[in-house]
Amino acid sequence: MIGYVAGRSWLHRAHPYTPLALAAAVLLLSFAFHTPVPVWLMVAAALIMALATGTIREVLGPALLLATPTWLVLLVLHGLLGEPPKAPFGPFLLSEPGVARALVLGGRIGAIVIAFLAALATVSPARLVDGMTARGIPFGPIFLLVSTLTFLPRTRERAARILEAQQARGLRIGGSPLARFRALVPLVLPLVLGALAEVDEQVLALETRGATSGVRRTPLDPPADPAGQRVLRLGLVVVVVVAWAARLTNRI
Amino acid sequence: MSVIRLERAVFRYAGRPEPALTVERLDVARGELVAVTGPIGSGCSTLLLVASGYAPSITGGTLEGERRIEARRPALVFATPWTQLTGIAHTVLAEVAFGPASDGLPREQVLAAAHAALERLGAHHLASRDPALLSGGELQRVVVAAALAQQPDLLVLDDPAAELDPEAADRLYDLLGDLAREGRTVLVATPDVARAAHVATRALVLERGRIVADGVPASVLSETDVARIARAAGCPGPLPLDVAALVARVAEAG
Amino acid sequence: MGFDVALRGLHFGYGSGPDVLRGVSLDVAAGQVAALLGANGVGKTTLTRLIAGLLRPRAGRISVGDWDVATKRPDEMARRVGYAFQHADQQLFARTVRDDVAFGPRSLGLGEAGVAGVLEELGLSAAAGTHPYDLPAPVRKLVTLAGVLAMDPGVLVLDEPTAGFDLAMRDLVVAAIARRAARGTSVLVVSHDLAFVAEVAGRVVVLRDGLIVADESARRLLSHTATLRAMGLRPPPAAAVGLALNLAGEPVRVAEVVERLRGVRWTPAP
Amino acid sequence: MKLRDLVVIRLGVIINLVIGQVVAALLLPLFLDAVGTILVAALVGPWAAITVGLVSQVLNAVLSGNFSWLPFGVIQVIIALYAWLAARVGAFRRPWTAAPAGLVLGVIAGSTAAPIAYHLFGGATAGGVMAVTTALRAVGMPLELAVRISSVSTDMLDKTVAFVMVSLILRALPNQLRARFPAHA
Repeated sequence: MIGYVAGRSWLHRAHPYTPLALAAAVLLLSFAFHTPVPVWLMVAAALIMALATGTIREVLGPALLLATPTWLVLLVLHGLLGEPPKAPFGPFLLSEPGVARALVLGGRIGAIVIAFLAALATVSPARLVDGMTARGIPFGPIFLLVSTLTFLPRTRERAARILEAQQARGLRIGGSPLARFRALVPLVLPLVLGALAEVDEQVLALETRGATSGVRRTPLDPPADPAGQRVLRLGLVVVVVVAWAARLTNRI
Repeated sequence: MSVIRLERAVFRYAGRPEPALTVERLDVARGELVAVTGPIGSGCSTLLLVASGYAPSITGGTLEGERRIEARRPALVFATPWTQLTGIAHTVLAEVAFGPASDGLPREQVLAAAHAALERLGAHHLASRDPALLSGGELQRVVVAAALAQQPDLLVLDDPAAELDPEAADRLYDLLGDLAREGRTVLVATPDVARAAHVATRALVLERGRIVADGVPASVLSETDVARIARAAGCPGPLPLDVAALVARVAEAG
Repeated sequence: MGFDVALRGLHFGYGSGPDVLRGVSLDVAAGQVAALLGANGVGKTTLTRLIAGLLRPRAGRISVGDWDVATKRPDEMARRVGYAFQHADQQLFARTVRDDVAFGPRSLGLGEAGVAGVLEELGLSAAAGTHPYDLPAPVRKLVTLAGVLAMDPGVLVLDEPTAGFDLAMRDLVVAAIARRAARGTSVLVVSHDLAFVAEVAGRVVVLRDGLIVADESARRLLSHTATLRAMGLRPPPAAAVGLALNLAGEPVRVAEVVERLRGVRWTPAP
Repeated sequence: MKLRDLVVIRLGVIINLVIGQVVAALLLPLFLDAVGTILVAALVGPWAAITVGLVSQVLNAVLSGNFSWLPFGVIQVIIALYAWLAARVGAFRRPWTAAPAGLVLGVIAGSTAAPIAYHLFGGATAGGVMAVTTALRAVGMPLELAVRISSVSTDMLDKTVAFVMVSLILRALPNQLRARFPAHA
């Protein structure tokens, strides 16, 4: 995860929905196209987006880390082991339809990964919460998407503490496969039971602070959403709908 | 005019047949600071939840008898501050502002309430920090500030100093005294009898889910180190609870 | 039976961060009870985790008896070092208190002969068949201490063992530690609770800025108001009574003060 | 949706996301990334469990950066519904009834995942599955079958262990907690 990277680009200053809409459009269009050229145009679009946000350096490394293993497997599965006709490529014989398919599949993954990493790098979680709150999104969805992520580090820390605590009680981490399966019990059960035991306190804390007040929550610093960006997002919806209509009617 | 009134109240948790709390009668008036004490497991926490109206509505279980609470949304603070974060705030300021923001107050009022609450806890320097990265002690102060930001008439705290170092714990209890003097009603349960006794206007002692003593702290409390010394050294009751009180009772050194 | 614990020139830091401990040397002899004090975040818990073999030092050496901690896995260390975590109630998982307390001895192949005795000692016999999560959090914490004691370790390392406890529960912990120290167990406790420290420890070690800045008898340090104030602490109640009444011999424990107050005449309550 | 359900759903998602850390520490060939979904299905019900599954899928994408796996969210829905039905017929009461129920889910989930993995990703998905697929393809098996076999076999072990874990968790619930989940009691 690269997460938010502070910056001053246009997309950093945009309403948080805008970069997310761009990334979503790249995802939906990538799945709509099924030939190499338009798919790799999507990769180019994602790269331009990353360049525009000024986070290309932070994005490209993790993107390659995610995509490269997949690309290699695609090359082996479809290129080397693919259907004939095959053509020589250096010392290898590569399947022609297989390579075309690998380019489509690999391009999709590249485009999606780059676009979303760039979007995540430009959307500050705090602004996203304020943006959603200002839009009147209810507490539930915001809570599930955001509070889960903020609770994660503490829970990971707790899992690590439990691992240490059980080792300090003589539990060996290692040994035979059976022993390792059995060790799941003293490691997983305390994590789950401890979390369940805290549910009531968490509910009380939210309830007493008005999470269910039913009133529209006041955003502390609502991001501006100029008309131009709303038009842009609407335009993206139209493009995606048109592309999928064309795809489903076999026109592309 | 009482803020809390319980009469013949019996509370049971789901899955446990025996009552966790049985109260013949309890009246708590506006501006009282009540220390709720007793051996661990004697029902202090349960009393707090019943007296603030959140048991059984949130905790499950059943309540029989009469209960009247004259307070708008009582605030709660527990010993485990990490369970009390909303998780949707990325700064301490936003965390503390959650309560007033949930009421839909205008932005300026929300921020003013949050800043004022942090100020009272001496936690203003934490305002722009990420709550997920605070230490237990810092978090505890933030959670109390979040409760105060709602400007509650009734504040209920369960061992609120568990994560604090001794100095910060002293300051928290002094703050509770101030809040009561401002006319807020405060209930605090704690095993730290000495600190609670120091600021409370009234103390309840519970045993096995029943109130066995109710009065001014000096007359009903006896489970502090100083009181133990006095008792063992033959001091007649009511026992002094802190060092100054003990010194005042020594007529003549042996 | 117990082991001498020796720390020599310990340096430790997390990740690539700066040293949290910057050259700590400390000996706790078998049968000795030492308390480790210091402000929040000063590295007390880090130090205890190093002794239990859960962290590895950047430099320096830790030995427990004839064992070099660096050569042992954490589960091997459990045979000699009983380590009670601060938020220990997060490690419970069995369906009864008795079963959870037996987990450590069972893992070490020690059998469960000691379990009932430890439960009795900590006042948990009546709760032995209860589910740990049906008990209040402080009692759960006492259960985890029982789990450590049931492994009968020669070294006890306890991180805030009495936080959230009432006086009666604190008494149980004090008595359990004293009994083991008398049998030769070496004990290191980290605690903010100076009344507990006074009752249990003979020696107090103060950690600041990654170094040991004081290492004195508990009696001296706990009745020295100025030193304690510098750490944001106050003398514990018994020591404070001793100071306020100018009692001889710097008493710091309840029993010591009571002894010196024998013969005092009391005024009736106002 | 009630506040309490939201908090339990968050708990389920967090278990889904964190348990991999424990599995990795033990070097086990498992994901166990649906234990939270299965648990919430048994404790609360199908809607809550489906929400756990879908939110987990989205947050997994956010955390890993790999949003291309979002289509696998449909598997989470199947797991949630199946686990709810399994709980209704009492499959979690004993570990040895939970194990076969989990095995069957592994077949169903693996068979559903296979066409997604084949059509959308050409067989190139997660690490372990991908390795098995490549090996089978290399010995001459048709790709579609290779994807199916690798997908089903990994899921069978994974879901069997996940169901046994949930059964053990439910058996270990203290009375007071058990009473707070009427769907389970």
